[in-house]
Amino acid sequence: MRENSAKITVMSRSENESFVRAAVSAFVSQLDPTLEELADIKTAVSEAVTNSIVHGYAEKKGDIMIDIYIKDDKVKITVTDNGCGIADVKEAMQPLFTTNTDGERSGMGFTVMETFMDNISVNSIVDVGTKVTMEKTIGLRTL
Amino acid sequence: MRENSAKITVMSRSENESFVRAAVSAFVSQLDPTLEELADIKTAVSEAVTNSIVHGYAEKKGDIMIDIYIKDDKVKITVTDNGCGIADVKEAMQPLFTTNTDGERSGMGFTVMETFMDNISVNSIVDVGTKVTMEKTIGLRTL
Amino acid sequence: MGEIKRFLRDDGIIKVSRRLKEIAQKAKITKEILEKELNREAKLSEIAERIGELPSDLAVALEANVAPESLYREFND
Ligand SMILES: Nc1ncnc2c1ncn2[C@@H]1O[C@H](COP(=O)(O)OP(=O)(O)O)[C@@H](O)[C@H]1O
Ligand SMILES: Nc1ncnc2c1ncn2[C@@H]1O[C@H](COP(=O)(O)OP(=O)(O)O)[C@@H](O)[C@H]1O
Ligand SMILES: [Mg+2]
Ligand SMILES: [Mg+2]
Repeated sequence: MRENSAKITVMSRSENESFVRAAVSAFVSQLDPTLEELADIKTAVSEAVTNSIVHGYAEKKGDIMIDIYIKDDKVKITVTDNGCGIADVKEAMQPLFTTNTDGERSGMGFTVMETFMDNISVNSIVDVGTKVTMEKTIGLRTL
Repeated sequence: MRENSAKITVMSRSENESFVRAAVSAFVSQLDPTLEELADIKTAVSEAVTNSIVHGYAEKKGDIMIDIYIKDDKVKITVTDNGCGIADVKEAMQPLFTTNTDGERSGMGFTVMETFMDNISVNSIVDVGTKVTMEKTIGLRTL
Repeated sequence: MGEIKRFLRDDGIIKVSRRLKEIAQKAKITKEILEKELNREAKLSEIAERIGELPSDLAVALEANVAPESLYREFND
Protein backbone atom coordinates (compact mmCIF):
# COMPACT_ATOMS: atom_id res chain seq x y z
CA MET A 1 0.00 0.00 0.00
CA ARG A 2 2.37 2.61 -1.22
CA GLU A 3 1.20 6.18 -1.68
CA ASN A 4 3.24 9.21 -2.63
CA SER A 5 2.89 12.50 -4.44
CA ALA A 6 4.91 15.33 -5.90
CA LYS A 7 4.14 18.67 -7.45
CA ILE A 8 6.21 20.43 -10.07
CA THR A 9 5.72 24.01 -11.24
CA VAL A 10 7.51 25.42 -14.27
CA MET A 11 7.26 28.45 -16.52
CA SER A 12 5.61 27.89 -19.90
CA ARG A 13 8.85 27.62 -21.85
CA SER A 14 9.61 24.90 -24.35
CA GLU A 15 12.92 24.08 -22.59
CA ASN A 16 10.89 22.91 -19.63
CA GLU A 17 9.14 20.19 -21.55
CA SER A 18 12.16 17.91 -21.39
CA PHE A 19 12.62 18.76 -17.71
CA VAL A 20 9.03 17.84 -16.90
CA ARG A 21 9.35 14.58 -18.82
CA ALA A 22 12.52 13.69 -16.97
CA ALA A 23 11.12 14.68 -13.57
CA VAL A 24 7.88 12.73 -14.13
CA SER A 25 10.00 9.72 -15.18
CA ALA A 26 12.06 9.99 -12.04
CA PHE A 27 8.97 10.01 -9.85
CA VAL A 28 7.11 7.26 -11.71
CA SER A 29 10.25 5.09 -11.56
CA GLN A 30 9.23 4.32 -7.97
CA LEU A 31 6.67 1.96 -9.52
CA ASP A 32 9.41 0.32 -11.60
CA PRO A 33 7.49 0.43 -14.89
CA THR A 34 8.68 -1.12 -18.12
CA LEU A 35 10.39 1.12 -20.68
CA GLU A 36 7.24 1.02 -22.74
CA GLU A 37 4.99 2.08 -19.88
CA LEU A 38 7.32 4.94 -19.02
CA ALA A 39 7.55 6.03 -22.65
CA ASP A 40 3.73 6.07 -22.81
CA ILE A 41 3.50 8.30 -19.75
CA LYS A 42 6.24 10.65 -20.99
CA THR A 43 4.55 11.00 -24.36
CA ALA A 44 1.17 11.78 -22.81
CA VAL A 45 2.62 14.32 -20.38
CA SER A 46 4.54 15.97 -23.23
CA GLU A 47 1.35 16.45 -25.21
CA ALA A 48 -0.43 18.04 -22.26
CA VAL A 49 2.49 20.34 -21.40
CA THR A 50 2.93 21.33 -25.04
CA ASN A 51 -0.77 22.22 -25.21
CA SER A 52 -0.43 24.46 -22.15
CA ILE A 53 2.56 26.22 -23.73
CA VAL A 54 1.32 26.63 -27.30
CA HIS A 55 -2.45 26.93 -26.80
CA GLY A 56 -3.05 27.81 -23.14
CA TYR A 57 -0.47 30.58 -22.88
CA ALA A 58 0.28 31.09 -26.59
CA GLU A 59 2.49 34.18 -26.72
CA LYS A 60 2.16 34.90 -23.01
CA LYS A 61 4.13 33.35 -20.16
CA GLY A 62 2.62 31.64 -17.15
CA ASP A 63 3.07 28.70 -14.81
CA ILE A 64 2.29 25.09 -15.57
CA MET A 65 1.60 22.83 -12.59
CA ILE A 66 2.18 19.08 -12.80
CA ASP A 67 0.85 16.94 -9.96
CA ILE A 68 1.87 13.31 -9.77
CA TYR A 69 0.16 10.94 -7.39
CA ILE A 70 0.95 7.26 -7.06
CA LYS A 71 -0.98 4.70 -5.09
CA ASP A 72 -0.20 0.99 -5.25
CA ASP A 73 0.33 0.34 -8.97
CA LYS A 74 -1.59 3.41 -10.24
CA VAL A 75 -0.27 6.78 -11.31
CA LYS A 76 -2.43 9.87 -11.68
CA ILE A 77 -0.98 12.96 -13.32
CA THR A 78 -2.65 16.34 -13.70
CA VAL A 79 -1.30 19.12 -15.91
CA THR A 80 -2.84 22.50 -15.10
CA ASP A 81 -2.43 25.92 -16.66
CA ASN A 82 -4.04 29.30 -16.03
CA GLY A 83 -4.24 30.02 -19.73
CA CYS A 84 -6.99 30.87 -22.21
CA GLY A 85 -9.07 27.74 -21.60
CA ILE A 86 -11.13 25.72 -24.08
CA ALA A 87 -14.68 26.75 -25.05
CA ASP A 88 -15.83 23.33 -26.27
CA VAL A 89 -13.83 20.50 -24.68
CA LYS A 90 -15.69 17.73 -26.48
CA GLU A 91 -14.91 19.25 -29.86
CA ALA A 92 -11.27 19.92 -28.86
CA MET A 93 -10.81 16.24 -27.98
CA GLN A 94 -11.96 14.97 -31.39
CA PRO A 95 -9.14 13.36 -33.39
CA LEU A 96 -7.64 15.83 -35.88
CA PHE A 97 -9.40 18.84 -34.35
CA THR A 98 -7.02 21.77 -33.99
CA THR A 99 -7.38 25.52 -33.71
CA ASN A 100 -3.87 25.85 -35.06
CA THR A 101 -3.99 27.19 -38.59
CA ASP A 102 -0.34 27.30 -39.63
CA GLY A 103 -0.36 23.54 -40.09
CA GLU A 104 2.23 22.83 -37.40
CA ARG A 105 -0.14 20.94 -35.11
CA SER A 106 -1.79 17.67 -36.01
CA GLY A 107 -4.83 17.84 -33.77
CA MET A 108 -3.87 14.45 -32.34
CA GLY A 109 -2.65 15.52 -28.88
CA PHE A 110 -5.71 14.44 -26.90
CA THR A 111 -5.97 11.26 -28.96
CA VAL A 112 -2.37 10.42 -28.11
CA MET A 113 -3.09 11.00 -24.40
CA GLU A 114 -6.15 8.76 -24.60
CA THR A 115 -4.20 6.07 -26.39
CA PHE A 116 -1.21 5.98 -24.06
CA MET A 117 -3.01 6.39 -20.74
CA ASP A 118 -5.86 4.29 -19.30
CA ASN A 119 -8.10 7.31 -19.10
CA ILE A 120 -7.98 11.09 -19.33
CA SER A 121 -10.39 13.85 -18.42
CA VAL A 122 -10.26 17.53 -19.28
CA ASN A 123 -11.68 20.40 -17.25
CA SER A 124 -11.47 23.84 -18.72
CA ILE A 125 -12.94 27.28 -18.20
CA VAL A 126 -12.41 30.03 -20.78
CA ASP A 127 -10.00 32.70 -19.52
CA VAL A 128 -9.38 30.71 -16.32
CA GLY A 129 -7.42 27.69 -17.48
CA THR A 130 -7.27 24.02 -18.29
CA LYS A 131 -6.65 20.92 -16.22
CA VAL A 132 -5.91 17.57 -17.82
CA THR A 133 -6.08 14.49 -15.57
CA MET A 134 -4.56 11.22 -16.75
CA GLU A 135 -4.36 7.83 -15.08
CA LYS A 136 -2.49 4.66 -15.81
CA THR A 137 -2.01 1.35 -14.02
CA ILE A 138 1.52 -0.02 -14.17
CA GLY A 139 2.09 -3.72 -14.76
CA LEU A 140 -1.19 -4.41 -16.54
CA ARG A 141 0.39 -5.94 -19.58
CA THR A 142 0.68 -9.69 -19.45
CA LEU A 143 3.02 -11.86 -21.46
CA MET B 1 21.00 35.72 -20.83
CA ARG B 2 19.12 32.64 -19.95
CA GLU B 3 16.78 32.62 -16.97
CA ASN B 4 14.48 29.85 -15.84
CA SER B 5 12.96 28.44 -12.70
CA ALA B 6 11.11 25.44 -11.35
CA LYS B 7 9.50 24.51 -8.09
CA ILE B 8 9.15 21.02 -6.68
CA THR B 9 7.03 20.06 -3.68
CA VAL B 10 7.25 16.65 -2.02
CA MET B 11 6.15 15.04 1.21
CA SER B 12 8.84 14.57 3.86
CA ARG B 13 9.51 10.92 3.08
CA SER B 14 12.94 9.46 2.66
CA GLU B 15 11.98 7.91 -0.71
CA ASN B 16 11.59 11.41 -2.06
CA GLU B 17 15.19 12.35 -1.44
CA SER B 18 16.30 10.43 -4.49
CA PHE B 19 13.47 11.92 -6.57
CA VAL B 20 14.45 15.44 -5.57
CA ARG B 21 18.08 14.73 -6.49
CA ALA B 22 17.02 13.42 -9.90
CA ALA B 23 14.62 16.31 -10.56
CA VAL B 24 17.14 18.96 -9.51
CA SER B 25 19.75 17.29 -11.75
CA ALA B 26 17.36 17.29 -14.68
CA PHE B 27 16.69 21.00 -14.27
CA VAL B 28 20.33 21.95 -13.72
CA SER B 29 21.23 20.00 -16.88
CA GLN B 30 20.13 23.16 -18.74
CA LEU B 31 23.39 24.76 -17.55
CA ASP B 32 25.40 21.86 -18.98
CA PRO B 33 27.48 21.07 -15.87
CA THR B 34 30.22 18.46 -15.57
CA LEU B 35 29.26 15.27 -13.73
CA GLU B 36 31.30 16.50 -10.74
CA GLU B 37 29.39 19.76 -10.58
CA LEU B 38 26.15 17.84 -10.80
CA ALA B 39 27.26 15.49 -8.01
CA ASP B 40 28.23 18.48 -5.83
CA ILE B 41 24.78 20.01 -6.22
CA LYS B 42 23.02 16.71 -5.57
CA THR B 43 25.05 16.11 -2.43
CA ALA B 44 24.26 19.56 -1.05
CA VAL B 45 20.55 19.29 -1.88
CA SER B 46 20.44 15.84 -0.25
CA GLU B 47 21.81 17.21 3.00
CA ALA B 48 19.26 20.00 3.09
CA VAL B 49 16.34 17.70 2.26
CA THR B 50 17.49 15.11 4.80
CA ASN B 51 17.62 17.85 7.44
CA SER B 52 14.03 18.85 6.66
CA ILE B 53 12.91 15.24 6.98
CA VAL B 54 14.84 14.16 10.08
CA HIS B 55 15.08 17.43 12.01
CA GLY B 56 12.45 19.78 10.61
CA TYR B 57 9.55 17.33 10.59
CA ALA B 58 11.09 14.56 12.74
CA GLU B 59 8.23 12.10 13.35
CA LYS B 60 5.64 14.28 11.66
CA LYS B 61 4.92 14.58 7.95
CA GLY B 62 4.89 17.80 5.98
CA ASP B 63 5.82 19.31 2.64
CA ILE B 64 9.30 20.20 1.48
CA MET B 65 9.57 22.87 -1.23
CA ILE B 66 12.56 23.01 -3.54
CA ASP B 67 12.94 26.10 -5.71
CA ILE B 68 15.52 26.10 -8.47
CA TYR B 69 16.42 29.28 -10.27
CA ILE B 70 18.99 29.53 -13.02
CA LYS B 71 20.38 32.67 -14.54
CA ASP B 72 23.29 32.70 -16.97
CA ASP B 73 25.78 30.25 -15.44
CA LYS B 74 24.45 30.42 -11.88
CA VAL B 75 22.05 28.15 -10.07
CA LYS B 76 20.25 29.09 -6.86
CA ILE B 77 18.40 26.42 -4.93
CA THR B 78 16.25 26.90 -1.86
CA VAL B 79 15.00 24.06 0.32
CA THR B 80 12.14 25.11 2.59
CA ASP B 81 10.19 23.27 5.27
CA ASN B 82 7.45 24.28 7.69
CA GLY B 83 9.00 22.24 10.45
CA CYS B 84 10.27 22.92 13.97
CA GLY B 85 12.86 25.53 12.97
CA ILE B 86 16.31 26.18 14.46
CA ALA B 87 16.75 28.29 17.61
CA ASP B 88 20.42 29.17 17.04
CA VAL B 89 21.38 28.99 13.36
CA LYS B 90 24.99 30.01 13.93
CA GLU B 91 25.52 27.19 16.39
CA ALA B 92 23.68 24.68 14.16
CA MET B 93 26.03 25.49 11.27
CA GLN B 94 29.21 24.74 13.25
CA PRO B 95 31.02 21.63 12.01
CA LEU B 96 30.14 18.56 14.10
CA PHE B 97 27.24 20.33 15.85
CA THR B 98 24.20 18.07 16.01
CA THR B 99 21.11 17.82 18.16
CA ASN B 100 20.88 14.18 17.24
CA THR B 101 21.83 12.04 20.22
CA ASP B 102 21.54 8.49 18.93
CA GLY B 103 24.82 8.94 17.08
CA GLU B 104 23.36 8.48 13.60
CA ARG B 105 24.07 12.03 12.43
CA SER B 106 27.54 13.44 11.98
CA GLY B 107 26.77 17.13 12.43
CA MET B 108 28.47 17.76 9.08
CA GLY B 109 25.43 18.53 6.92
CA PHE B 110 25.83 22.29 6.74
CA THR B 111 29.59 21.92 6.35
CA VAL B 112 28.99 19.62 3.37
CA MET B 113 26.61 22.19 1.82
CA GLU B 114 29.18 24.95 2.32
CA THR B 115 31.92 22.80 0.80
CA PHE B 116 30.04 21.75 -2.32
CA MET B 117 28.26 25.02 -3.09
CA ASP B 118 29.72 28.52 -3.54
CA ASN B 119 27.65 29.89 -0.70
CA ILE B 120 24.75 28.99 1.52
CA SER B 121 22.52 30.93 3.87
CA VAL B 122 20.01 29.68 6.41
CA ASN B 123 16.86 31.41 7.59
CA SER B 124 14.87 29.80 10.33
CA ILE B 125 12.11 30.64 12.80
CA VAL B 126 11.26 28.26 15.62
CA ASP B 127 7.91 26.50 15.02
CA VAL B 128 7.59 28.16 11.61
CA GLY B 129 10.26 26.51 9.52
CA THR B 130 13.63 26.61 7.85
CA LYS B 131 14.83 27.85 4.48
CA VAL B 132 18.26 26.98 3.15
CA THR B 133 19.50 28.97 0.13
CA MET B 134 22.47 27.67 -1.86
CA GLU B 135 24.20 29.08 -4.92
CA LYS B 136 26.75 27.74 -7.35
CA THR B 137 28.30 28.98 -10.56
CA ILE B 138 28.71 26.30 -13.22
CA GLY B 139 31.88 26.15 -15.30
CA LEU B 140 34.19 27.80 -12.80
CA ARG B 141 36.42 24.81 -12.33
CA THR B 142 39.40 24.26 -14.63
CA LEU B 143 41.65 21.22 -14.80
CA MET C 1 18.26 -18.86 -24.87
CA GLY C 2 18.50 -16.63 -27.92
CA GLU C 3 14.74 -16.35 -28.05
CA ILE C 4 14.47 -15.46 -24.41
CA LYS C 5 17.11 -12.77 -24.82
CA ARG C 6 15.38 -11.31 -27.83
CA PHE C 7 12.15 -11.36 -25.90
CA LEU C 8 13.73 -9.63 -22.91
CA ARG C 9 15.14 -6.94 -25.16
CA ASP C 10 11.66 -5.88 -26.16
CA ASP C 11 10.77 -2.58 -24.51
CA GLY C 12 7.60 -4.13 -23.20
CA ILE C 13 9.33 -6.19 -20.57
CA ILE C 14 12.56 -4.39 -19.72
CA LYS C 15 12.21 -2.57 -16.45
CA VAL C 16 13.17 1.07 -16.29
CA SER C 17 15.41 0.48 -13.28
CA ARG C 18 17.66 -1.80 -15.32
CA ARG C 19 17.79 0.54 -18.29
CA LEU C 20 18.71 3.49 -16.09
CA LYS C 21 21.61 1.55 -14.59
CA GLU C 22 22.83 0.66 -18.07
CA ILE C 23 22.75 4.31 -19.13
CA ALA C 24 24.60 5.37 -15.99
CA GLN C 25 27.30 2.75 -16.55
CA LYS C 26 27.68 3.73 -20.20
CA ALA C 27 27.96 7.37 -19.14
CA LYS C 28 30.80 6.65 -16.69
CA ILE C 29 32.84 4.85 -19.36
CA THR C 30 32.06 7.49 -21.99
CA LYS C 31 33.13 10.24 -19.60
CA GLU C 32 36.58 8.61 -19.16
CA ILE C 33 37.03 8.24 -22.93
CA LEU C 34 35.85 11.77 -23.69
CA GLU C 35 38.06 13.34 -21.05
CA LYS C 36 41.13 11.62 -22.52
CA GLU C 37 40.14 12.90 -25.97
CA LEU C 38 39.34 16.43 -24.86
CA ASN C 39 41.99 16.71 -22.15
CA ARG C 40 39.46 18.44 -19.89
CA GLU C 41 36.36 17.58 -17.92
CA ALA C 42 33.46 16.48 -20.08
CA LYS C 43 30.18 18.36 -20.01
CA LEU C 44 26.91 16.56 -19.39
CA SER C 45 25.72 17.40 -22.92
CA GLU C 46 28.87 15.94 -24.49
CA ILE C 47 28.43 12.63 -22.69
CA ALA C 48 24.69 12.62 -23.42
CA GLU C 49 25.25 13.22 -27.12
CA ARG C 50 27.83 10.44 -27.37
CA ILE C 51 25.49 7.88 -25.83
CA GLY C 52 22.37 9.17 -27.57
CA GLU C 53 20.40 10.42 -24.57
CA LEU C 54 18.92 13.80 -23.68
CA PRO C 55 20.96 15.62 -21.00
CA SER C 56 17.90 15.73 -18.73
CA ASP C 57 17.32 11.97 -19.11
CA LEU C 58 21.00 11.25 -18.50
CA ALA C 59 20.86 13.39 -15.34
CA VAL C 60 17.99 11.25 -14.06
CA ALA C 61 19.75 8.01 -15.01
CA LEU C 62 22.86 9.06 -13.10
CA GLU C 63 20.77 9.33 -9.95
CA ALA C 64 19.41 5.81 -10.40
CA ASN C 65 22.88 4.35 -10.10
CA VAL C 66 23.85 5.98 -6.82
CA ALA C 67 24.28 3.64 -3.88
CA PRO C 68 23.14 5.21 -0.61
CA GLU C 69 26.63 5.10 0.90
CA SER C 70 28.22 6.99 -1.99
CA LEU C 71 27.31 10.28 -0.38
CA TYR C 72 29.71 9.56 2.43
CA ARG C 73 32.33 8.16 0.10
CA GLU C 74 32.29 11.39 -1.87
CA PHE C 75 32.74 13.36 1.27
CA ASN C 76 35.66 11.31 2.56
CA ASP C 77 37.51 11.41 -0.77
N1 LIG D 1 -4.13 23.75 -22.41
C1 LIG D 1 -4.92 24.22 -23.41
N2 LIG D 1 -5.37 25.49 -23.39
C2 LIG D 1 -6.15 25.96 -24.39
N3 LIG D 1 -6.55 25.23 -25.47
C3 LIG D 1 -6.15 23.96 -25.53
C4 LIG D 1 -5.32 23.38 -24.52
N4 LIG D 1 -5.08 22.10 -24.86
C5 LIG D 1 -5.73 21.89 -26.01
N5 LIG D 1 -6.38 22.99 -26.44
C6 LIG D 1 -7.24 23.11 -27.65
O1 LIG D 1 -7.57 21.81 -28.08
C7 LIG D 1 -7.16 21.62 -29.44
C8 LIG D 1 -6.75 20.19 -29.67
O2 LIG D 1 -5.60 19.85 -28.93
P1 LIG D 1 -4.68 18.65 -29.44
O3 LIG D 1 -5.54 17.44 -29.57
O4 LIG D 1 -3.50 18.55 -28.55
O5 LIG D 1 -4.25 19.08 -30.89
P2 LIG D 1 -3.20 20.21 -31.36
O6 LIG D 1 -2.38 20.62 -30.16
O7 LIG D 1 -2.37 19.52 -32.38
O8 LIG D 1 -4.01 21.36 -31.89
C9 LIG D 1 -6.06 22.64 -29.65
O9 LIG D 1 -5.91 22.99 -31.02
C10 LIG D 1 -6.54 23.81 -28.80
O10 LIG D 1 -7.51 24.58 -29.48
N1 LIG E 1 15.53 21.85 8.48
C1 LIG E 1 15.88 21.83 9.79
N2 LIG E 1 14.93 21.95 10.75
C2 LIG E 1 15.26 21.93 12.06
N3 LIG E 1 16.53 21.81 12.51
C3 LIG E 1 17.52 21.68 11.62
C4 LIG E 1 17.25 21.68 10.21
N4 LIG E 1 18.43 21.55 9.56
C5 LIG E 1 19.37 21.47 10.50
N5 LIG E 1 18.84 21.55 11.73
C6 LIG E 1 19.60 21.53 13.02
O1 LIG E 1 20.96 21.80 12.72
C7 LIG E 1 21.78 20.74 13.21
C8 LIG E 1 22.99 20.56 12.33
O2 LIG E 1 22.61 20.10 11.04
P1 LIG E 1 23.66 19.30 10.16
O3 LIG E 1 24.90 20.13 10.03
O4 LIG E 1 23.01 18.86 8.92
O5 LIG E 1 24.03 18.05 11.08
P2 LIG E 1 23.18 16.74 11.41
O6 LIG E 1 22.01 16.68 10.47
O7 LIG E 1 24.14 15.62 11.17
O8 LIG E 1 22.74 16.88 12.84
C9 LIG E 1 20.87 19.54 13.32
O9 LIG E 1 21.32 18.59 14.26
C10 LIG E 1 19.54 20.19 13.72
O10 LIG E 1 19.51 20.45 15.09
MG1 LIG F 1 -1.52 19.35 -28.83
MG1 LIG G 1 22.11 16.94 8.43
